[in-house]
Amino acid sequence: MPLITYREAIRHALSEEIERDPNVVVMGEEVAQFNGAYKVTEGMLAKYGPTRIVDTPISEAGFIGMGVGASMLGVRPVMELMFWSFYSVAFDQILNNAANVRYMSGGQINCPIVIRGPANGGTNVGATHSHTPENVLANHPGVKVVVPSTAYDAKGLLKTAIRDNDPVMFLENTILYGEKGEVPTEEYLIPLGKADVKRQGTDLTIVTYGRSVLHSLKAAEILEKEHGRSVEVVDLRTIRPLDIDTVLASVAKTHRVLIVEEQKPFASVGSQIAYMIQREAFDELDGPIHRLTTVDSPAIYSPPVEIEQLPNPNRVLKAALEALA
Amino acid sequence: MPLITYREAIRHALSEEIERDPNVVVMGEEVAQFNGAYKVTEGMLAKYGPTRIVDTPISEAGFIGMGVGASMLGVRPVMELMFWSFYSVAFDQILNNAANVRYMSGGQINCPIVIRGPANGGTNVGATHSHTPENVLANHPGVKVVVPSTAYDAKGLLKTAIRDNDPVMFLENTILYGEKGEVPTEEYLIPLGKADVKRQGTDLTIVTYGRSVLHSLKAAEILEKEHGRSVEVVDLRTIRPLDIDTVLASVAKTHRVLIVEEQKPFASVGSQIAYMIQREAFDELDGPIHRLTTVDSPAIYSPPVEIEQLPNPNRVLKAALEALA
Amino acid sequence: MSNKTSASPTKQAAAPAAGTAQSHLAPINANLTPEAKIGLYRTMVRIRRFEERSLRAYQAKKIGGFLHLYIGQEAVAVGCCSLMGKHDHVITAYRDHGHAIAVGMDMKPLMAEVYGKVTGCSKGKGGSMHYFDPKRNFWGGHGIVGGQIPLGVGLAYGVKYKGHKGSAMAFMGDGAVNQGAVHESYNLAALWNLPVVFVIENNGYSMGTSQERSSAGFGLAERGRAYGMAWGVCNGHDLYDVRATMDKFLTLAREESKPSIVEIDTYRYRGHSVADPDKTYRTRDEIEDYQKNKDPITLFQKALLAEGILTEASVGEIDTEARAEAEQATEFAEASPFPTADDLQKDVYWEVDNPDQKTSQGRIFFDR
Amino acid sequence: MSNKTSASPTKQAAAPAAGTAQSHLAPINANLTPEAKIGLYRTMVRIRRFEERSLRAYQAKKIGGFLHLYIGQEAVAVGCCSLMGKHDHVITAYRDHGHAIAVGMDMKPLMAEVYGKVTGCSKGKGGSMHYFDPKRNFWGGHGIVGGQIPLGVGLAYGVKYKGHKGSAMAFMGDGAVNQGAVHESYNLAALWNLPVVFVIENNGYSMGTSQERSSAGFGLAERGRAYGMAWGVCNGHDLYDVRATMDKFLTLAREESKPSIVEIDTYRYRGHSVADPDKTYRTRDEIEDYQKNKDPITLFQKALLAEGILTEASVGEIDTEARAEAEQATEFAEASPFPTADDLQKDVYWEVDNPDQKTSQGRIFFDR
Ligand SMILES: Cc1ncc(C[n+]2csc(CCOP(=O)(O)OP(=O)(O)O)c2C)c(N)n1
Ligand SMILES: Cc1ncc(C[n+]2csc(CCOP(=O)(O)OP(=O)(O)O)c2C)c(N)n1
Ligand SMILES: [Mg+2]
Ligand SMILES: [Mg+2]
Repeated sequence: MPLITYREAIRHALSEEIERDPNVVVMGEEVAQFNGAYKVTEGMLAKYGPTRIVDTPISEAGFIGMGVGASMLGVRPVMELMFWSFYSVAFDQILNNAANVRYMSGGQINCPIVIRGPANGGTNVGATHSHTPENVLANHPGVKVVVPSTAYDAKGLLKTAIRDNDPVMFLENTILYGEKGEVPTEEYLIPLGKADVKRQGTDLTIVTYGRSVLHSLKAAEILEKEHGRSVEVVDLRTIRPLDIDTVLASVAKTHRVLIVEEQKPFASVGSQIAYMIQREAFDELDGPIHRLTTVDSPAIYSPPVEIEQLPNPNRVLKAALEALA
Repeated sequence: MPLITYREAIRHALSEEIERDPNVVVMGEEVAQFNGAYKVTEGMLAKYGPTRIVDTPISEAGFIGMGVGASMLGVRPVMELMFWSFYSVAFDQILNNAANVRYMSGGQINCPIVIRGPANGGTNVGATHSHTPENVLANHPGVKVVVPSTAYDAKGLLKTAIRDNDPVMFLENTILYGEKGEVPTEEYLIPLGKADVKRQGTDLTIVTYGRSVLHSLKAAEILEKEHGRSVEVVDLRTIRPLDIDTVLASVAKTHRVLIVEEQKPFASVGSQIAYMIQREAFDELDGPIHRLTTVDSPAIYSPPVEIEQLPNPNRVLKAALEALA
Repeated sequence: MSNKTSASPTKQAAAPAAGTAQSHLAPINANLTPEAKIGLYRTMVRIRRFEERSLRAYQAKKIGGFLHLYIGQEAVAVGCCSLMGKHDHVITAYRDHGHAIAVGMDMKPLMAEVYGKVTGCSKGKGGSMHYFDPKRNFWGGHGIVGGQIPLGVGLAYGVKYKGHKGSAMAFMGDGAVNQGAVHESYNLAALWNLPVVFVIENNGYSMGTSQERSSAGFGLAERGRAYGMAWGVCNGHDLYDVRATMDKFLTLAREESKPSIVEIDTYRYRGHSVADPDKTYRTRDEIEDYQKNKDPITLFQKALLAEGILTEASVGEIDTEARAEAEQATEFAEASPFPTADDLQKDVYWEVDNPDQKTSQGRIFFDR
Repeated sequence: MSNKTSASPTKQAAAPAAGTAQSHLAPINANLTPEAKIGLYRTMVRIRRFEERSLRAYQAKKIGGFLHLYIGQEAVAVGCCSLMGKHDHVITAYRDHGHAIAVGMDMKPLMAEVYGKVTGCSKGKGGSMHYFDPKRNFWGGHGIVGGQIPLGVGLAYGVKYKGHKGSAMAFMGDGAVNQGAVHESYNLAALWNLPVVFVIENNGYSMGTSQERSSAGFGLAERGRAYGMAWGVCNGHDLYDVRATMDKFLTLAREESKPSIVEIDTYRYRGHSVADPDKTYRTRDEIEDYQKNKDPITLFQKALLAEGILTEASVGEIDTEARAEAEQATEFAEASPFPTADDLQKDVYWEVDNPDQKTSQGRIFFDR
């Protein structure tokens, strides 16, 4: 299988779906002429033209809302937020309109829209640009939430998301854009709501997603080599729907859990997972569920300190050893 | 002690603080000439004049941001959101500006602003008007979050919030506005971050806040009378800071926990509390932590069904019996 | 700090002033058949009787939440929606009963909806603020002030993308114009030449706040100038004028794919919602002046009587029928069942509602 | 669907056109002492040398995140901030180095900040986008496009509330004008007569998007008309013109408490941020034209040489000093320590930082 980047994988997914379905439109700030702030859409304007690849003004509430409206008529907009952080100005359009309009209309409407872009810290862009809103999004019934960690997952999940008839929030990662992975040339889809056990193990389950998967895998390797401990790494891939069964199956095997996430701790995705595990597998637990999150403060700028603020292999290792203790 | 409504208690707090500190300004849609959409500020324009009680246009991002800016200069705005749900259009101003400006400036600025208004379901106003954003707010370090359940608490906490030098999100409840409680005539303050054990008990701890406290107390009564079970009801009162010690002390006594909240379940305040309890008091637990939330869908309009969607004494009773089983 | 703007007295007329005198001669009106004119009249009467009936139901505590009545504004929705063709779409705010009836919705599901019944147009999930009928190109019914406007631009985008000759009318109140999303929408529509008509139903107040206390500057539609957009104003008490003016701007949308803002002068007789005591911010006299001298139904009735199209008898008949229809709708609503708790998690996700086409796995609802 | 607006070519000049010819005669400029003029010149040079030095540091990978250079726009910040009195406040976006130096901040903490050092003006917590100096009435440095504008209105509100004769200058780019919060701010300021000057630094592009591709209509400042607000445009390559124009609108704010919008024509030589390859959306020729013919430093230098205030020698000296200062700032930054993980949870809450005045209880940080 060819090795391609996470960025290319997303571009391929967008391109294939644009070619497959004339209703698919890619839209956002700088996606066309500038080739994308993070070059995800590079070359696409030249290939597909300005009707399919559309530059917008800096008006996230306006253009996301517009996309939601167009989706009600059957257009399938794939909207890029240059950073997911900018959902702060489009919150109402996403979480009142896209999430609720089906319900409020008694099921008469559906919004086949995808909103995608990077949601992560670690690039020293400070407090306002480093939000990871998957918990906030998933808190709202009506939307689906996807956070892929590899090129393979990103492509297969994005294609599914674009075909999905519900609004899908697709959270990428600027740091992962350059990461390479094996991606088949033939078409494939990955269903939403299916976790992936990225590493098998018996002593500890690490439940994680997004870039934290990579940190967890590195820590798991060290744990095996240097500490002789066998760690299973469950990549959730999708936050809502949530494949809790795969998590519970792993817990039933290891009896110890560490959740690793790039969220701020209070009411994070991890807190929800922790609640569910203890509620549904209480007797399987040999000790409390541990959690490793971003250190609880706004994102710091200072580059070396931001590394320490976020999950990283060292912090995961330390937390795993505590969870195993 | 005189019996006054929750609404009056808030009005008294506002009035006393306006009289005490010339920098306090009350601002929001319809707070002045209309006397408040929910009449919280009734009579205040007449008494304090248009410099202190200020009507705004329907521009939540604009006027909340304006309040944050004014607070940086030492004005102490108390901003009313007619519904907390409307934070959806002011999200960026609240959670990027008010929450982060201190951090991004290295501590040079503080924002002594209070944002207050009702945040609750139960009045058949549908999906867009029934948000309970305390989890979303508390997820963001930099803000404090208060959710009072009684007239007494509302007054004492709001006065503290107005004097607080950090941004405080104060979440009231339209249904509680008419509830009466004993409130002393002499001045008092309640510190943020102090839970209140609203009922003592030994068999089960109900951790709750806001209107759910009332449902929990009713259920506790029935549990005692009809089931002979002794339930302790811990009212968190403040979500951030959080008095986890009082919760843990109660758990150490009862060994069983039910969390009751009006939140949507995914990544709710309750999930955070559950995570913390199992993490810090794992060995005290005789069984999994249970949770009762709003049924996981957008808020329904249909009045009788909305009652079933939200926590109510019956649902609490049922959940408590399960937690006790 | 005073809230007074230096700019304008209440409801400063936006230039160019509405020229209603000749509106009945505009081809869009002159070419109407007598039946069509009676139809327009009837629709206004039906809206009013429906709302009066729903008000009684509210007072009898049959209806929860808010009830925002449209009484006094009927000519706006009826005038605008009477111009709709196959590819013309409508979206509005919470004061949506008039638009719903004007696009042709039946009273029964509308009344059942405010009763919160499963037979309601939104299955009791939306309530008064959230009427929808996509089959009639009616996209709601929205509660967040100004929040529907980007959706309206999206409808126009969809029409254009699909290559249809059509339009979207995005209705809002005078208070909504100060929401940021509305301005973003103006700019997008003007920049991309989207076939949308932004319709401002200026009834003078947003809840208790008069236009002069909420909006700086002179005209509300005139703000379109800032975006190089066409704009106009018209007299919302005069059905003919609404149609004549809107026809112009809808044609601009359909034929040239150009957006515009139209400000329609109107008035609501009732409080903001039924719960609004409506005593603090306007005078009895002001309300009565509108009721006596500018009532859109009375004015159109007079016009049709003068044209010899209506008679005293047919006026009475239409009214009786409308009352009966509202009464039947109420009976239907009363007799209908409520949804049950089992319905709560339906209509949230398309996929859950279409299990045969399900592609996702995993848990999608939590804690039930 | 085309993105092209029918309205205007790139950077359509907003009428009334800038009349720079006489700006040096305006009293606010004519009354300047030679020393003051040299001071203004020096500040522009210092900004440029600071930024060039920071660019080298960025290229040497000493700086993380974004670095948005102001090179080419110096006359705007210097012209505006040179007019500040005790009660005049400034807030801007992420392209904030110029404003920071213009209000009088020292280069050392600025350079240390982009290095992420604890000696930085924001203790390494803010970075390039988040310079702050409240003691000099400089309120940042903000990253969300348009998000700072309501804060700027709030500063004006605070000035007015406290009874001061002052103003707030709220700076934004040409791309920011299409954010909803900006419009809400316009309306609020105009409605309440707040002493704010909205300053649009129109450098022609928001990232790779030209004004004609992002903003419908003609002038950006002219949108003020829609709110009944005063507005103006000026030539941002001419320091005298910036001062003359801004003086007029600042006086309007201070003396009459009236808001205004001023659009300042300017240009950035570098990419949007250092990472921007800057090749797709504008021509080399366009950039060179600005550098050769409209450079604000060169133009002002020429003016002062012509006025006999600067000499070739003093020009060289000022430049040498500015370079040395930037170099020293870099040494200071290099030599300074980074914050530590222990600093992460400082400067989040006032109360945590002032434990002696603590009134809250309970846990305020989680999972540490
Ligand atoms: C964002 C938001 N803010 C506030 C409200 C509360 N609210 C509902 S209607 C209304 C007044 C709107 O007035 P206008 O736009 O003139 O419409 P009208 O009611 O006159 O039809 C207000 C303030 C809301 N629903 N949404
Ligand atoms: C709400 C929001 N959307 C998008 C961005 C990403 N972004 C940062 S700067 C910028 C361009 C702004 O251009 P302009 O306002 O003209 O200012 P300039 O960079 O030219 O100084 C964009 C799109 C952002 N920071 N915030
Ligand atoms: Mg109105
Ligand atoms: Mg620009």
